Amino acid sequence: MNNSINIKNLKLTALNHAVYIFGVITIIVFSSLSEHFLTSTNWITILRNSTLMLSIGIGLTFALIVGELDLSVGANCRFAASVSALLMVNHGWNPYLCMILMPLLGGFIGLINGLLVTRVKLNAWLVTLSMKLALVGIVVKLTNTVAINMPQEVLNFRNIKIFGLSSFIVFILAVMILMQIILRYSTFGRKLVAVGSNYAAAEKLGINVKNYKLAAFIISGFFAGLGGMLISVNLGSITRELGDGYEFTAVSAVVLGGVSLAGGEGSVFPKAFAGVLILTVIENGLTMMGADIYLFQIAKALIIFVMMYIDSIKNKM
Amino acid sequence: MERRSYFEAVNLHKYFPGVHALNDVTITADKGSVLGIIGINGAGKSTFMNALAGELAIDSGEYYIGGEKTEIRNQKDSEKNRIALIHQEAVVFKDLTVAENVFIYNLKDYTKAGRLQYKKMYEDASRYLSMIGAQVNPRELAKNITVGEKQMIEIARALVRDAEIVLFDEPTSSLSLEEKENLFRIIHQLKEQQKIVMYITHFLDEVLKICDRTVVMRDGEVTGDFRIREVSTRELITGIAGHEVETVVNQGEENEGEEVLKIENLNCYPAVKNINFSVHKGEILGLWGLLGSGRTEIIRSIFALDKPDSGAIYKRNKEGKMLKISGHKLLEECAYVTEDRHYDGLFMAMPIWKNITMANIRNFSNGMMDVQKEHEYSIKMIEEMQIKTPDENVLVETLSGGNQQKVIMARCIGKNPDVFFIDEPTRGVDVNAKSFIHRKILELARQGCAVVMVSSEIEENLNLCDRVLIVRNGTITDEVRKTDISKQNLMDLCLGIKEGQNE
Amino acid sequence: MSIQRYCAKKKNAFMNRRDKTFILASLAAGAALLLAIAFAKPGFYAAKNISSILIQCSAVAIMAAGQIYVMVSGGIDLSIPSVMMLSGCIGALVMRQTNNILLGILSIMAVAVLAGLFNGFSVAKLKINAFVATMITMLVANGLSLKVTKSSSIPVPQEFTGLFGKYYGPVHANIAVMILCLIVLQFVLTKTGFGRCIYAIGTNEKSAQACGIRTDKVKIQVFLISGILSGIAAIVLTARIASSSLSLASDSTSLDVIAAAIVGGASIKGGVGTAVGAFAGAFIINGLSNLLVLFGIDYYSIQIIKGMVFIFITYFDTIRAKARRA
Amino acid sequence: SSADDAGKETEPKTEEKKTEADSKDSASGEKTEVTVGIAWPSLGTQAWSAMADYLRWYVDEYNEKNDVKVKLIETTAGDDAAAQETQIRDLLNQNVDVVVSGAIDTTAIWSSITETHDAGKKFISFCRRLTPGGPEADSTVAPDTYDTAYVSVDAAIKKMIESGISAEDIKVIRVQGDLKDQNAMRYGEGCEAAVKDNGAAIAADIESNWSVETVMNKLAPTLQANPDANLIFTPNEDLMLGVQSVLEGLGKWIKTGEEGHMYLAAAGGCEIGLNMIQEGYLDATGYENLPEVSTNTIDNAVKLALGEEPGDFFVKSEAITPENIQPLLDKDYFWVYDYVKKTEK
Ligand SMILES: Nc1ncnc2c1ncn2[C@@H]1O[C@H](COP(=O)(O)OP(=O)(O)OP(=O)(O)O)[C@@H](O)[C@H]1O
Ligand SMILES: Nc1ncnc2c1ncn2[C@@H]1O[C@H](COP(=O)(O)OP(=O)(O)OP(=O)(O)O)[C@@H](O)[C@H]1O
Ligand SMILES: [Mg+2]
Ligand SMILES: [Mg+2]
Repeated sequence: MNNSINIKNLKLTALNHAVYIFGVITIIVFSSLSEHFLTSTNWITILRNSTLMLSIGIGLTFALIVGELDLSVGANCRFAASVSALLMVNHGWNPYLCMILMPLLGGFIGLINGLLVTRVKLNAWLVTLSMKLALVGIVVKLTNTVAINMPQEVLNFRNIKIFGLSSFIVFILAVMILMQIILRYSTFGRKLVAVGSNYAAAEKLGINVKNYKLAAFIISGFFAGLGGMLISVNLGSITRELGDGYEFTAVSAVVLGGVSLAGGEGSVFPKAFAGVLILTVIENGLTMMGADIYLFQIAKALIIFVMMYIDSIKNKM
Repeated sequence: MERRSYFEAVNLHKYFPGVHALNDVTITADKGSVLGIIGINGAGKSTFMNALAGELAIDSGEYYIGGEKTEIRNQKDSEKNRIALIHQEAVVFKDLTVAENVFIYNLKDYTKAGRLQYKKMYEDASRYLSMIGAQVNPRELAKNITVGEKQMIEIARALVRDAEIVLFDEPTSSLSLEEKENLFRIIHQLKEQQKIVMYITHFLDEVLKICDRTVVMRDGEVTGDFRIREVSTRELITGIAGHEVETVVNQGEENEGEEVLKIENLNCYPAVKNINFSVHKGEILGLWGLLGSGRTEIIRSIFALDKPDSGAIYKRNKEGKMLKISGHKLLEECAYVTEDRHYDGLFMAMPIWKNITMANIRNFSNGMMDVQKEHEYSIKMIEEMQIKTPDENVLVETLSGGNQQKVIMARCIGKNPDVFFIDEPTRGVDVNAKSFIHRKILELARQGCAVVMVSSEIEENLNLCDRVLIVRNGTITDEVRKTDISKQNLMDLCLGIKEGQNE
Repeated sequence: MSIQRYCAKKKNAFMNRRDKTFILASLAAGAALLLAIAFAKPGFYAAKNISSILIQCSAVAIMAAGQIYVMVSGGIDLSIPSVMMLSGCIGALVMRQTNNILLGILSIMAVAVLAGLFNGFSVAKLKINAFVATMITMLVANGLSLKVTKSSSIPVPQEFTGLFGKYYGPVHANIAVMILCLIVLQFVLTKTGFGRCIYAIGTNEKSAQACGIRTDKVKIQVFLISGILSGIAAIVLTARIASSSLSLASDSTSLDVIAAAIVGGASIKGGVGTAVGAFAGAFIINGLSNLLVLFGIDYYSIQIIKGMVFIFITYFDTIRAKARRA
Repeated sequence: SSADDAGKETEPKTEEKKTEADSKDSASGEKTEVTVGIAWPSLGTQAWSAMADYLRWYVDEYNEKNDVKVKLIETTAGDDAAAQETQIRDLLNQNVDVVVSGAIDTTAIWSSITETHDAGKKFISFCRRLTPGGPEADSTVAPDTYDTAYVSVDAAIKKMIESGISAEDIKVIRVQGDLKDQNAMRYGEGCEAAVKDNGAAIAADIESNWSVETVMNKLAPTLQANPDANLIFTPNEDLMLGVQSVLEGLGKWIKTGEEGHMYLAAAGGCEIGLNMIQEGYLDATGYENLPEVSTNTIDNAVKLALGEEPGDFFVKSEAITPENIQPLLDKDYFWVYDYVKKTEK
């Protein structure tokens, strides 16, 4: 009797950290399957590949914390990046200015989303979905689907190394910590959590719920734009498939990490970060093992499934 | 006009669609006094307090505080006037810590260089919490604390704001005895600090105990104003209900009907341990214990709403055989009134009639739902239960707390079950409805239904139960037969005072 | 003012002046638009064109109806189009191998049912979040379709096309199937006890459980229905275009189906929506595209306009939600 | 019969699109105007929008020079085969003479071809070879993606062998465009054939979904797992940008002829690729003359409408390498530069 309770206790503790445990297991499996997996070069690659999704994931975490989903992040990322890139390449604007413009443009789109959701009181899914359609349409009209190459000034960021990592990787990691501090240790962040964990209550207590929701949408848009900025450094060009389906990848990543879709629960670090990292690791490991390209998706999906299943066991107990 | 009292609300009007919720309400209160506000369900008590708290705006009327005319249109106004409301359902944020919940209004004060000073915040929170005698860890997340502790958060919030006028909306309906005593002590403190306290409740003994004066409301109007020293419970009851209300008592003989339900070795970690009992036909079985003793959890694990670790349930089927039955199946066959109507009771966004028929959809459908029949039935139940509402199409979320409770009772009674589980049958309902519900329960039992009742009101156990099981720390420690049921006995047993009852 | 009158006025207060003007203005604008179209592009109203729109929206409407069932129960199913594609591909393969239509249809339905059960089981029993669970199914279904078709498209036999992809008199088989599905689904959802249970679960799952509704069973059934509808959509679609391939569902179809459901009045939060709404949503989306194409507007501008119109339409929904609350 | 009542109903509809003036004489009934209905799969890539633009420009040019006027009605299906099917029906309802369609699904298009023929109209398959076994298009005009990939990879491998790498040591990483896109798959097949014919081997496949970012994400681990890979093929030049990013990160973005150079082959012949060739990073690309596809399509459409049988037309590809690019540049041979000039105006 007592014994079984102890086991159950142990199980619960384990399950609470299931994602991390599973992440570690995945890493062990991959490293035993490929000697190239557990090398510093590969881990730099993994970090580097995760920057874009990490940026989008940070923003999305804020939207999810207030209990809303932003489906326009992918398109927004592409929009902000393309428009700024066009300005800098075709209209000769200052490249540094345009880099800063990317997150701002993203934030602006977020503002529109947020206003439509909070002020006109529209359904967030449809607003952001419509925004996605509209943004993709606009981008295609503007760029004529031609890839835009970044000027050298932008690419230079790649070569600035800090602790042996490219500057943009360090940058996003620093921003991640900053956002986590804001979420965890600032009035603003705490009120966002309050709004997400009990909307009606927040309204009752006279917290300006609308503005907090609006802010979350702006942040989500801002980080989508920032993702555009990172990819333009990382990739050196803005191409036409950028942003396609990111909303789903990003949602699955942060949910995998433990951010709740229902609002209130979640963190940028470690949760969103862990989710993004695990997803990147899975992708990296599978590629390294040379998984059959036809089965790649299936393998990835099944791994996510197992993880979500383990994670859900604790809800049933 | 000269203002005689420190606080005066004059000629308030508030209309909701189809309801005149406040009709020319004038209420005054003095500093250093406790004002009770009582009345039947849907009288407009909560509406009055919500208006004061700025959560809804009145349509017309005036407020005078300290002789000055003030506007209260929103929460900001209310905060400016130092008014704090402790809600009927505690308003907390489940994903924030207790301390953050307490200081949710003043997080800014704890910010230094954009960063929250948690150390200071936790210290202050413990100070405020210990001031009101609450033993809560300020670092705990609010989703992990009990209902009573949540209420303490709200009270602490009022203290933090240094409120002049403190409003309580049915604070005791989910508090333990200890917590209740504590609350009364706090109210006394507030009174001594020359604050104004207004207090809504359906428990008249509480009114007599802590209030100096009480107003009685009915259908949006103030119909009475009593000085406590000059009034008796009886007068108050007639004041509220408009007529005498009889106390319903189970007069029946101790009967030994056949066993209909048997629970064996039920375990559900951590709250439920080794539960064995059986229920007989026509019997009202009470589960009595302190708040948090795990009574709700026992019922939930019987129905497998919390997945039990081990245990078996047997139920007598139509042929009279005791057969093993799964929790889900049992739940399908019985009726279950849940403890928390918001969380797992009502369908707030649905109209009353759908709520009333939801538990026994099968009775209203033969392939197709018989909507006509549903409406007729709901109207009948609304009349019978005296649910105060314009019509049956009103959304349940607009009903007053007590009326919502009546809707749940109506739903379960309508199912005509052979086993009936009730968790807190009369939480938040007025004297009238309480006696009606009691009568209904008795009637069901007399018809052969086995009733399992969890009630935190000791009178309810005394008056209704044929047998009481004492629950302590998630196990059944004792059984009290009808002849032995007395207030003293139950209290002693649940506290574990009597010898030999401990595990 | 008398109380009665005041209350009566209050009862209508959900529609404030702004909303009222908005509704009137947009009704007027809508009427003017429809009239203008009649002059500018009378072809839009031609029976042929309307029937063409109906044919085109049939598969989306059927899938959106499945989506609405799931959404009413408080979930979401991202996998519908992918399951449609997978079952269509497998069905076509089976038909090519065996030359037996019945076997083909059976295998389409078998795949769809399996996928639906898997979704339902993951959500109801394993308690995996619906968004994630169905996304997993979506990925797996996409991957499997890729695997089984090896990227080629598979023709389906003539008889099959003849059965589900041709006109019967003036009515195309696709339209007939769609209407039949919608009637049945609408009836089940709004008129039966089962439908009531779905709404109950979407409104408050915990309460529904306490009412003795077997929420997990109902949820599995709901996902099963959405799976079956994916299968029906697959039949309709493969018959119409006479082949099965990975292009049955593009990446955006999943969002199209969700958009149709939301435009048709369903809510992500659960508890509202009707099957007929799915049809309305699908029809509006396809009709709009058709109209804009008639005006010679290019695809990407259409996307932009579509986005704006969606937002416009949801505003009606907001007003309706206010009305429901009052 | 369906064609008849389509004609009646759509009478007012004939004044579609473009110029009002043209439509007036079309009512006379003589074949002075050919209406061409085009069902694009989607115009989301530079190649497709370029072909669309060239087609439109060519029509303008054509109408100026010839008595027979061409009128275009365009639709885009957004990569949705079912939408394309209805759109083609819509086009037939608008009484076009010739349907031009870039089939999204080369089997699904059969039913549309049948329908077109039933209506007594002609069908041109644009940029796609249809799946054999069903009704055939009256004419197919397309670049040959198989060929494009073949010549490019072939040129690159030949060059490697020349520089002393033995054929068995050539290990190719093949990037696949989109496994759902049959034209894209044919690039892959072309690459594979060229590799096999030269006795080399494919070391690994990367599925990219046409996404540069995916290439970037997957290439690094693939390279680590296959350290001996020495040739990378991408089925378009945009994807080379992802390759560039990864190679730069590994310090392997080195010009041809220098120590540590990674051999690269692509397909397309657009700006990015041509620049890379000029700079000496890219070893070969297969040049697709897309404007030729467009002009031939219109020519064939008119011929078909007037009752001739023009047959099929496949645009041949050729390999562009650092060695042969300069003379071609001098000749203004590449359409991209022309296109950029035209669209910038
Ligand atoms: N938002 C609302 N919309 C419509 N009617 C409402 C709304 N809120 C309250 N009412 C109605 O106003 C009346 C007064 O409700 P109120 O909550 O003040 O009652 P109460 O006295 O607190 O009752 P209880 O003792 O049951 O809590 C009720 O008839 C209720 O139905
Ligand atoms: N042994 C225990 N260990 C951990 N938590 C417990 C334990 N017993 C009870 N709890 C928690 O305490 C809270 C209060 O318990 P609960 O409401 O079940 O008590 P109860 O006896 O049903 O009281 P009432 O019905 O009067 O509210 C619940 O959140 C429950 O999870
Ligand atoms: Mg109340
Ligand atoms: Mg309880």
